[in-house]
Amino acid sequence: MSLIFEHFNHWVVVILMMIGLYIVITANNLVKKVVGLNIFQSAVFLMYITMGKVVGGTAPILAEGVTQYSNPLPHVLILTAIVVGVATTAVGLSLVLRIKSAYGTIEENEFQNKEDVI
Amino acid sequence: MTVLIDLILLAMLVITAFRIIYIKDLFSVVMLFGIYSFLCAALFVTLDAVDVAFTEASVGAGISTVLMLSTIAITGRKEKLSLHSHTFATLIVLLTGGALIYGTFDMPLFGLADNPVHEHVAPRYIETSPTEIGLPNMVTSVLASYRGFDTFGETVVVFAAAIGVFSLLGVRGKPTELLAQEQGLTQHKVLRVVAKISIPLIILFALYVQFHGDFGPGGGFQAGVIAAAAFILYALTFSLRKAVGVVSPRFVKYLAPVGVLLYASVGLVSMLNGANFLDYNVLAADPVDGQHYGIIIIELGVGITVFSVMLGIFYAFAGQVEKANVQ
Amino acid sequence: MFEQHLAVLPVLLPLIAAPLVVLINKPRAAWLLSTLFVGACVYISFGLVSATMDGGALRYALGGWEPPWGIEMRVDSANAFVLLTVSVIATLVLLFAKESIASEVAHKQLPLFYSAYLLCLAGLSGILITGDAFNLFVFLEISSLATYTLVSLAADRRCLTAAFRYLVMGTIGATFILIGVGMLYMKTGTLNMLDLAERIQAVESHRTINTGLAFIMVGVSIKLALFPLHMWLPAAYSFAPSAVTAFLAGTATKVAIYVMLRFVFTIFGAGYVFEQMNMEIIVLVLALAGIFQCSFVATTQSNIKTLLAYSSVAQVGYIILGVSLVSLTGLTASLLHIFNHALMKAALFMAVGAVFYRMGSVQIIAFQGLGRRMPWTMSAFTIAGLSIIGVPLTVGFISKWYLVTAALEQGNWLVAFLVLVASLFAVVYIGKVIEAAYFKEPSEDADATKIKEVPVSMLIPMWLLVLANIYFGIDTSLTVSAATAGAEALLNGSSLVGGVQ
Amino acid sequence: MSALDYLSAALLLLGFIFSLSGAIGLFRFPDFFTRIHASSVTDSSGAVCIILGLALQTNFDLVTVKLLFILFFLLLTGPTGSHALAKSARHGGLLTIPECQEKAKDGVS
Repeated sequence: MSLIFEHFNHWVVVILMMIGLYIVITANNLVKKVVGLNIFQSAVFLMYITMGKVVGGTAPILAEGVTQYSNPLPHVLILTAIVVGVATTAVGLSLVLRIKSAYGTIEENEFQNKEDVI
Repeated sequence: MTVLIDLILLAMLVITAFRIIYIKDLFSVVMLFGIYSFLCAALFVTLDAVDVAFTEASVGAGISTVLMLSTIAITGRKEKLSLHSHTFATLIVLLTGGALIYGTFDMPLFGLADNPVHEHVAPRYIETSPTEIGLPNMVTSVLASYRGFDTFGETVVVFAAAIGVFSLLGVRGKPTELLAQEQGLTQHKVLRVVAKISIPLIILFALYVQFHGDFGPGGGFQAGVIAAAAFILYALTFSLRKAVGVVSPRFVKYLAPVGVLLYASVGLVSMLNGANFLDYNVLAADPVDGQHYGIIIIELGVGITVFSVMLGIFYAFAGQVEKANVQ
Repeated sequence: MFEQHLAVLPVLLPLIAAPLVVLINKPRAAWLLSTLFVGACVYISFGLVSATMDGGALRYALGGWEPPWGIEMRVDSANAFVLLTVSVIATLVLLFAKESIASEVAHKQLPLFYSAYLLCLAGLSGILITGDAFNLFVFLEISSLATYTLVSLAADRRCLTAAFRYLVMGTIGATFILIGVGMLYMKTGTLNMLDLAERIQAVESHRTINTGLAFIMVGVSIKLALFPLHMWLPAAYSFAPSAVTAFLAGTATKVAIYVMLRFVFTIFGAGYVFEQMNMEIIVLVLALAGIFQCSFVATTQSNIKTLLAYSSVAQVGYIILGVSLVSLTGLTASLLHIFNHALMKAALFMAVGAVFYRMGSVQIIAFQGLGRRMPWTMSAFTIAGLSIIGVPLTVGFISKWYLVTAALEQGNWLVAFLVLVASLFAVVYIGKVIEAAYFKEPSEDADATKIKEVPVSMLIPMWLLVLANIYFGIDTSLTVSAATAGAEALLNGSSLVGGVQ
Repeated sequence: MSALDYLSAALLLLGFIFSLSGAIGLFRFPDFFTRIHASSVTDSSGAVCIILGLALQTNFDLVTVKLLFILFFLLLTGPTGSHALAKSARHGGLLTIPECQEKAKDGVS
């Protein structure tokens, strides 16, 4: 029983990652693909933050009377990763907009037919 | 008790994400994604990552959602039927998921203080950073000093995104070239009054977050996003034309590299003083003072770049929406 | 002062130049500034190669924080060698790009192009020299974002879908690497590569480490376009602006291969990856499958850029094949081929770019009769093509020689035989182009009077690469000794801990 | 537990009830306007109760002030948001249920 609770976070993270990946692969619409990528990445962020948590600890900001802090390093890494994520999202969505104006559609099955077979 | 909250939030996350798979209405998808981000942020708070929660809320639920909404405003809000092979996707997902689950059985248990993660590198940050760097917020210390080069890279990533978006969508022209069409929510008197009250407050809050990040949650990145959000709100309620009149896209385009250069210049000054790149100890006679100066300046650099890039990206997207509306 | 900062300058110079270029906002000045900074990178890389030749390593603690608390840059003979390759290619492509890009990208966007180019170079150099696993991810994303931008700048609308596909695949790959690094961090508590290597040995239960290894290998394989995860590459290379293709073909996949080498040999240890996990069999099979499948597809293409792109995937297969042999000779062959393939592919793509500059097309029909009209370009293409095939007196021969030797060393006759057979495919696809250029009459609709040789500024970098192809094919002492030093550095990862200067 | 604690608990409970009823209303009410009515009114009152309840739990220092700031901001933005939403819906041509019925009747006759 304790195994379930101790690993619950990890498993949920895995499920979320897989949902994100599934959306990326199956989505026909490019915007939805970007949403899927974001879900996938957020799940990874959750994995990092989960490992930084110490039960009974507090946020890593120095305070009187606190001896146990959670680990600040994963927080720093994920701050960086979130920024990377939004940067990718912005570039991806601008590509979607350009694709829309160039092809008139952002549904994958529709524009792939017009494209030369690579 | 926190475990219970944790479990409920996780369950809600899964439900939200699962729902997104099946919904074909993109507007709902984007809204659910915003909710997903907020849930993530709430979860980060329960996991003690307040800085991360702050960023996730402002970026994931804020900027990303706004960008996605402006995209679907142009591309339409319906996803058509998917023709992809779902068995292939299911196979890949099961394979990857299986590998991950296999990996989890060996993972250190959740939240124990003697996990390897907490033992090797992290104790130094927790124990000595308040004296070495002199800041109570350890996240800021690690972010800006110990791993300052990562943060420099992060600022450059934001800048790279701006280069990408500007070259793809173009930087908006001068205000005079714009279409005369008056946009904005002229009908919404209440909204405009409230926006007028809250915009100065938001900017004030951004400044607080910028300069108080050493002591509490916050820092250049969050502050930049919040400040950009104030101008985005202005553009949405009072028309893009007016917002462009206040902060022009050209100005934004030239401001973005300035932040990166400001960050780099701190490192170069360290080099001139004979130390390694981004070594703040040599910036003042007393190393702790030097750390403080260095961190304030680099956070300012981050704030400037993030603010200008986020606003610039919004202008680029909003310009596209405007163009689409005219056609 | 200069000496002291040698190890960080290859990243720092382009990172500072990129925002300056945007501020200047004048195409000519932007080009000049970029070339100056990138040229300086070449000079520094030479310095790094000579400083690490004796098997030592340069370490540079950023922010003055000693690792593993801070981030360190770490240059040994392996990454110095790849770094030199990357910066040389970057400089030559930049010289080539001045005319070529001006004809393919809108004038207003040129400063943004140069900025993205510099960011890409900075990202690639950062990946090469960083000694921190997470920092590697950050630089990976810098280079990736810049690459998506570069690919999408072409005039052909298909570059947009290619860039988007690349973005999706690239982001998944990078996120996989992030997952893997997270798992390593979870078990060891550190992110510094050397520190990781030491502490992984001490981990007793291996499941999480195994999963981390699997995710990192898959993520990197997407980035380096290992068969069957290569599907983004042909599209991206075919529709990107010519200069960008030349640059990416010479650098991006090479850097990704280096990342794989670094993770396998330095962090996990060859013994763990290959003896305990038996990865070499999977990698060997995939490499051979990639060589044959993509070489075959290349022979069927009529778009020459696509043809060369598939050839690139096949050549990646050769490099990975060398790694999978897990021997000093095999690894030397891989490193040599990283350098040599960069020389030949950049030259080939430049030649194709030159044809595009004059003809506005890269279909095989456009090449007909060009042997007489663009003699310099086509002879450059021919020599570089011979190099791809592996004709003696070119660098291609040297790579293949070492690869076959490595295979024979282990008594692996089959692999050696297959490598030679695969070269026949190269004869077919390169021969196709040469035949069109020299033995066919120009197609009638091409206006013969307009077609003439491209400007000298495009020919010079192209011919420098071609001459390098021949020079290093005859005098191999420099490249082979650098590659051997690099291979030794990778194989004896642990001994380097002591060998710090 | 002091009197303040009891007061705080009562406020928190009240806030909980408000929020819950809002959520139920969101599901049970028939159309957009009634639903936004349910959610916006209870949201604001629930937020007031919860934040006041939380404020009573603090030591009346900076945290209390911050909570009050949050309350001020919520009171400013929450109703405005619902108002803008409802107004946009109205401008977009969304009708209430009685109006729909009337229209249907007109159409028949």
